[in-house]
Amino acid sequence: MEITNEVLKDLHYRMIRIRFFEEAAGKLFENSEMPGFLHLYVGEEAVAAGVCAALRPDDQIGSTHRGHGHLVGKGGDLPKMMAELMGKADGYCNGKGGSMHICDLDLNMLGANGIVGAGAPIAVGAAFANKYRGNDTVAVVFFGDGAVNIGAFHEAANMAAALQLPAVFVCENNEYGEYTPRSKTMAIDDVVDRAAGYGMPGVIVDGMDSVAVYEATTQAVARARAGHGPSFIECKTYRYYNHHGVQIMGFKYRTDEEVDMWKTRDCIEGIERDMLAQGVMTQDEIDTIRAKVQADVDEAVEFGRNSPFPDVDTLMDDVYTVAGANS
Amino acid sequence: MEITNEVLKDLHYRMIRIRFFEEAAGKLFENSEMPGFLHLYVGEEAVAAGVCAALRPDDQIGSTHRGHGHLVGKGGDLPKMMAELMGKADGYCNGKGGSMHICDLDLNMLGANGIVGAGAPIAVGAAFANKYRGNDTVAVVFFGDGAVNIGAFHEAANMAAALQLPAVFVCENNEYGEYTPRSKTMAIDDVVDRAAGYGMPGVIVDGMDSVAVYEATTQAVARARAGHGPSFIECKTYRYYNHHGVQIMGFKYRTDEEVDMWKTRDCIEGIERDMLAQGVMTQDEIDTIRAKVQADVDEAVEFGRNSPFPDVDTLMDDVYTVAGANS
Amino acid sequence: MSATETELRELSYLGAVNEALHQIMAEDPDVFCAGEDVGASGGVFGSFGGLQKKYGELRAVDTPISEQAIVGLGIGAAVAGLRPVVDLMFMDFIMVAMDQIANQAAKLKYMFGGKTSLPLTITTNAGAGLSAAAQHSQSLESMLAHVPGLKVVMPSNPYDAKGLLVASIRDDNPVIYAKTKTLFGTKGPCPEDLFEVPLGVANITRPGTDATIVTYGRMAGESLKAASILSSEGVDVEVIDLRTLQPMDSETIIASVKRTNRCVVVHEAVRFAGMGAEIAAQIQEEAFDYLDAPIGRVAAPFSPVPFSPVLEGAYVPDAKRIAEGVRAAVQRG
Amino acid sequence: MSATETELRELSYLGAVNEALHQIMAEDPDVFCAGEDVGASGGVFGSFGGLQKKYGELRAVDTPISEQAIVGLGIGAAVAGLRPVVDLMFMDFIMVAMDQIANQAAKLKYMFGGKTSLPLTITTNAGAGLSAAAQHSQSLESMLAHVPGLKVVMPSNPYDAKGLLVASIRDDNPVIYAKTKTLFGTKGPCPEDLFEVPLGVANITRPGTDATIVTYGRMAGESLKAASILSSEGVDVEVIDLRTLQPMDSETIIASVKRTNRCVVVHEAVRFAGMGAEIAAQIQEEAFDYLDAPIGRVAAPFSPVPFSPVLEGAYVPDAKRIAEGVRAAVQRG
Ligand SMILES: Cc1ncc(C[n+]2csc(CCOP(=O)(O)OP(=O)(O)O)c2C)c(N)n1
Ligand SMILES: Cc1ncc(C[n+]2csc(CCOP(=O)(O)OP(=O)(O)O)c2C)c(N)n1
Ligand SMILES: [Mg+2]
Ligand SMILES: [Mg+2]
Repeated sequence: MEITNEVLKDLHYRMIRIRFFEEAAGKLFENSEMPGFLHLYVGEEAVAAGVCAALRPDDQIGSTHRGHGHLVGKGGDLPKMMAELMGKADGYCNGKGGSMHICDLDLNMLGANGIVGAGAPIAVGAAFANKYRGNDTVAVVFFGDGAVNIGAFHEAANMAAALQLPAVFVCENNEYGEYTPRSKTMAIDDVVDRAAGYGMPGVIVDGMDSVAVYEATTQAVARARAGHGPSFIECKTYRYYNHHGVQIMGFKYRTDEEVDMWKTRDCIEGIERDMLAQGVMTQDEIDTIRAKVQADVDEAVEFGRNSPFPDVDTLMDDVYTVAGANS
Repeated sequence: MEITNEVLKDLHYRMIRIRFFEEAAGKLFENSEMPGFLHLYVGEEAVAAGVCAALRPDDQIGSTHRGHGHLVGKGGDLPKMMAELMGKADGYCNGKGGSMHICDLDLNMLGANGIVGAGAPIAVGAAFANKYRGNDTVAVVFFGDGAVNIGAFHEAANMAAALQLPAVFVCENNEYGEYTPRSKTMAIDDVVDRAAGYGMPGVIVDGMDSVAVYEATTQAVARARAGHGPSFIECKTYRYYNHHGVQIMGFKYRTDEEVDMWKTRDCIEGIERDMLAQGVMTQDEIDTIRAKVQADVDEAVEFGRNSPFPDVDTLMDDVYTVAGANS
Repeated sequence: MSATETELRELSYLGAVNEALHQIMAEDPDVFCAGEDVGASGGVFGSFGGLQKKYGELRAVDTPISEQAIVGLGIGAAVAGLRPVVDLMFMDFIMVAMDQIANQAAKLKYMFGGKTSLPLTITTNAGAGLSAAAQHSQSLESMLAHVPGLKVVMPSNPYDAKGLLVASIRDDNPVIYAKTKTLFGTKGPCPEDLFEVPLGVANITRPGTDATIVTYGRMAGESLKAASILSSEGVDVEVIDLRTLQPMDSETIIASVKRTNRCVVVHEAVRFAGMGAEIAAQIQEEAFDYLDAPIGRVAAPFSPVPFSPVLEGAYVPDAKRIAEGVRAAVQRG
Repeated sequence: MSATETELRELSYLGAVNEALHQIMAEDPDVFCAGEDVGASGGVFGSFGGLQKKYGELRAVDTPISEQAIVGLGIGAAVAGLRPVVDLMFMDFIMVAMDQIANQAAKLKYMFGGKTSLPLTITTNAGAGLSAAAQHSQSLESMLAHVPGLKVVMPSNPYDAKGLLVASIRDDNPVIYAKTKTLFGTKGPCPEDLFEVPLGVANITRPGTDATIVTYGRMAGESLKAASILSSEGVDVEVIDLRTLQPMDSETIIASVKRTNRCVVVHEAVRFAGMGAEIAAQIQEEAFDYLDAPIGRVAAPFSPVPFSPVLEGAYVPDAKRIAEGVRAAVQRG
């Protein structure tokens, strides 16, 4: 598969957009400007970027508790995201959802989800709608290595296979569920070993390499569009920060060596090295893009800061859709 | 593996005990002497018999909605069973449980279960208790091909593998879940294809052949006893009667040819043919056993008929265990 | 019901449900049904009969035994703009899919700041009376009515069964539509055309002056029977069939109790923390000065549903016990 | 609490829970803990801290993310004679395992005709206040208290947190033991030795004559604050901390209301079909002639829990709103 320069630049852009957004969110969180739980995507950017770059705008993505990366990857609006994470009125969800429920249905990002595995059946429902309508839209299901052990994931994967739905299952295997290593919760070497049991093709890709993720996704999506049913992609990746927040947990469940080893394989450094080597971008061009994205993120932070808290009178809005007044 | 004459006779005895019990229950049901839902095991006797013959009394079995065969196979008391199915006071559960909740904890049969798949996590809990106590007792989990698609089953299988528990997963694959063929609900050829995904060894056996089931179970149980964790056995089998009741559903979801084909492979006829050919039993001996079991079943029916309905005053008994008054 | 209904043809409760599905699927191509045995076999109780034959495998879908994924299928399809009807065979099985129902379907709209509607109907079958024991006989409506974002509907007769199902499917919110198993065969008048019984509007099925019975589902019929018994004793009872538990038509209840000054709530579910508790709490809040007696509750005792017909018969409330409950309220000074 | 307790050392709510686990595991080799992150890391909130180090991997088990199998593990082990403590990190996640809890654990004994006991404790964490949004902030106790066979416990202070946990683990029935997240750091007197606070016995935390507040969990403290506010206005409020919702200590409630003649029920859960409904219904049933005002309810409004601190603050009841509720009851003629 030929990877054009445009694709490389696109992947790079998506990744730094996620990285800078997440770093800024982490700072706000540590600075107590952001309430609640925050599950940062830093380290895993190649997955969201590689997948989303292979999708069309009408393709849907189902997400997880670690969902900012997915939304940024799909083109999310940074100011609206930042405002939402800060619980502000101008946020994507008017301050009602926060980090764990951030969504943009116009971008076909079906929402982060606070319940592990619960996003999978919902994304499969979107895949069903695509098949029902006879269009060639595809739904991608993101989930962690821990989520693979929960019933909802299993039912969703089997449902997609049984009904031959246009879905792609993307496992973000970062080898931990919170503070518990995968070896304690599974007796298999690779998560993808489960794919055959659903009757889906499955591949392992380097989840620190956005190009590899992009290629695998492109193939899986083509298969789904052609009506040949779902596939499974296991991305071996790693989160740099803690399960939630930045460095807030006392219990040391990973060695420094392990974290450092993964950082040497950083997805952004990697693609920048490759692009420089191949002459796709110059260091100046990279710096310019970085500066622009950083400015966008800074602006998003300011937007979030300046946005008012929601009016208390909105508390009871949107519990139900009122007939004739559907938003 | 050498199969002794005693084992053959034992398997045969367990199977006719199940068959005659179930045929009698079916008649009572059609005769409106038995209330509620009745899921008959007829046709699948080789599975319960083959598994239970390979177990020790202290080994536990977890069961399903189609649980009579499992309890009879484990040595269940026929009069108490029949009384329970008829809702009588002398039944196993004092008339409170009926067909879908019949159990004998003294025989380590942990109860039929009305919720598909829900028995699996419970049986895995029993397996955990065995490991916890450091004994070499094994828990067997029975489930249907339909149950493999429900979350509870999946979580239980993975839990057993992750914690390396002494469990054996026995799938009774009769190719239907109620009126829906397996091909509509799974995209795999054999249910056992899921075993590898849990990190368990898996085998397919002829579920109409009690010897084959016995051999596979013996191996899996030995593995579990030795502390090497769970295994998966797929038994290809068939139910002769309808999903529930005997012939009560109007919708024809299986062809007569299919049913007849499976009946030519009947597990009881098969073992009798083999035993006669090998000189293990004479026709007279077989007839004597059959007559004895039929007499036992008839007696159970009479016991059930003569047992009184439970006293209405017992309605609120046993909702809770009262301290000091634990039964 | 209006006077003209005496001219309507009779239909069974289950027939009314099936007719509603056929007609609404003909009208709206975005409506589809999915669930275990919903397709080829037409559903274990027959309510989906004929749909797959008429509308094909994509509009009457046989699914795996996967209650969570069945509800999720409905949620995702609804967010994508379809109008799914997904089936959970027994109300007890709602427990298996409770996360998708209570944490997902009910909350998505709110968590998303209103940015979606969720036109999802979940059909199921409630109640005891078939000797189906503790896991196939429950009435769990109070759990569901406690969840903001859900609507909960329990029709008591063929007319309502049809009209409420149409309204549920056309509603833009997740609705739990719970039929009562023991009512499947009961017949009653029901229009042939597609019509709605609006959600949230109770039905005074018998006007009366001496006491109010508030009820729904199977107990609506038993309560009318109790009202006749009491009528022969000179007690004139008003019977309110709620039809919808969430939203609840509190106005109709309160107005009635302000007239009759006495009230008994009747349901098949367990009494403790059942709907009767909420209804009683509301009445004493809103009509405290009108009450001549405590609001009574006739409901199931605090135990799982027993299997044996004898025990089950003692477990489920009936006209006799309802009449006793009303007598206690009426006789109180 | 007795007078001697002033001499007790102070312990945090979470510390009390952890101490109870350490001590009961030392005492009874059949007790073990299992759940996500329960082992090596000591639980996400630390309540299982140090157990695996002391008792090993089989007695403080790290499990997969599999709430159904976690509860099932507890059920099977309990039937086999052990005394499991299984953890579901957030009360919201109970929805994921609701079948195992409500259809299995709660009903097994009854369905089996009494032939087993089920000494299972399910620990979890309830309540809003951490900006954790709609799926990590719920108080779902009324759903659980509606299920025959379950017991439901919600401690409000370190003393009760320890004593009720010990009683829950020693109880032969399935018990849902729900801590309140916002109370974790609060300190209070707590004995060092192993002791029980019996299940089903309410605690009158403040005697009073003018009105009764019935409450539990986080709202127990807020209610005491409200009582001080009201005291300065000359209103003397009695506060009852239920501690256990199932079984409920109705006697203590009724006796109190018969003395004070006015009552407000306070909880963090949504009002509609919440515990307040059951409590109000019982009081008007049992103390109708003693009531001088309707029983009030102060509870969350009918919406999911919002994320933004401002909205969440308006959502969760506090001392001010409780005081208003009591004033309304007291001022009524
Ligand atoms: C049903 C459920 N159980 C537990 C949790 C708590 N929890 C949140 S994230 C998480 C770990 C998820 O691990 P994984 O799926 O690997 O995703 P990762 O965090 O590694 O991206 C857990 C246990 C939850 N949110 N939902
Ligand atoms: C959670 C749940 N969903 C649906 C049902 C209804 N039901 C009872 S048995 C059954 C089919 C089970 O199929 P399988 O597991 O293959 O077992 P078999 O009946 O073939 O022995 C279904 C769908 C149920 N009891 N529980
Ligand atoms: Mg992970
Ligand atoms: Mg089957």
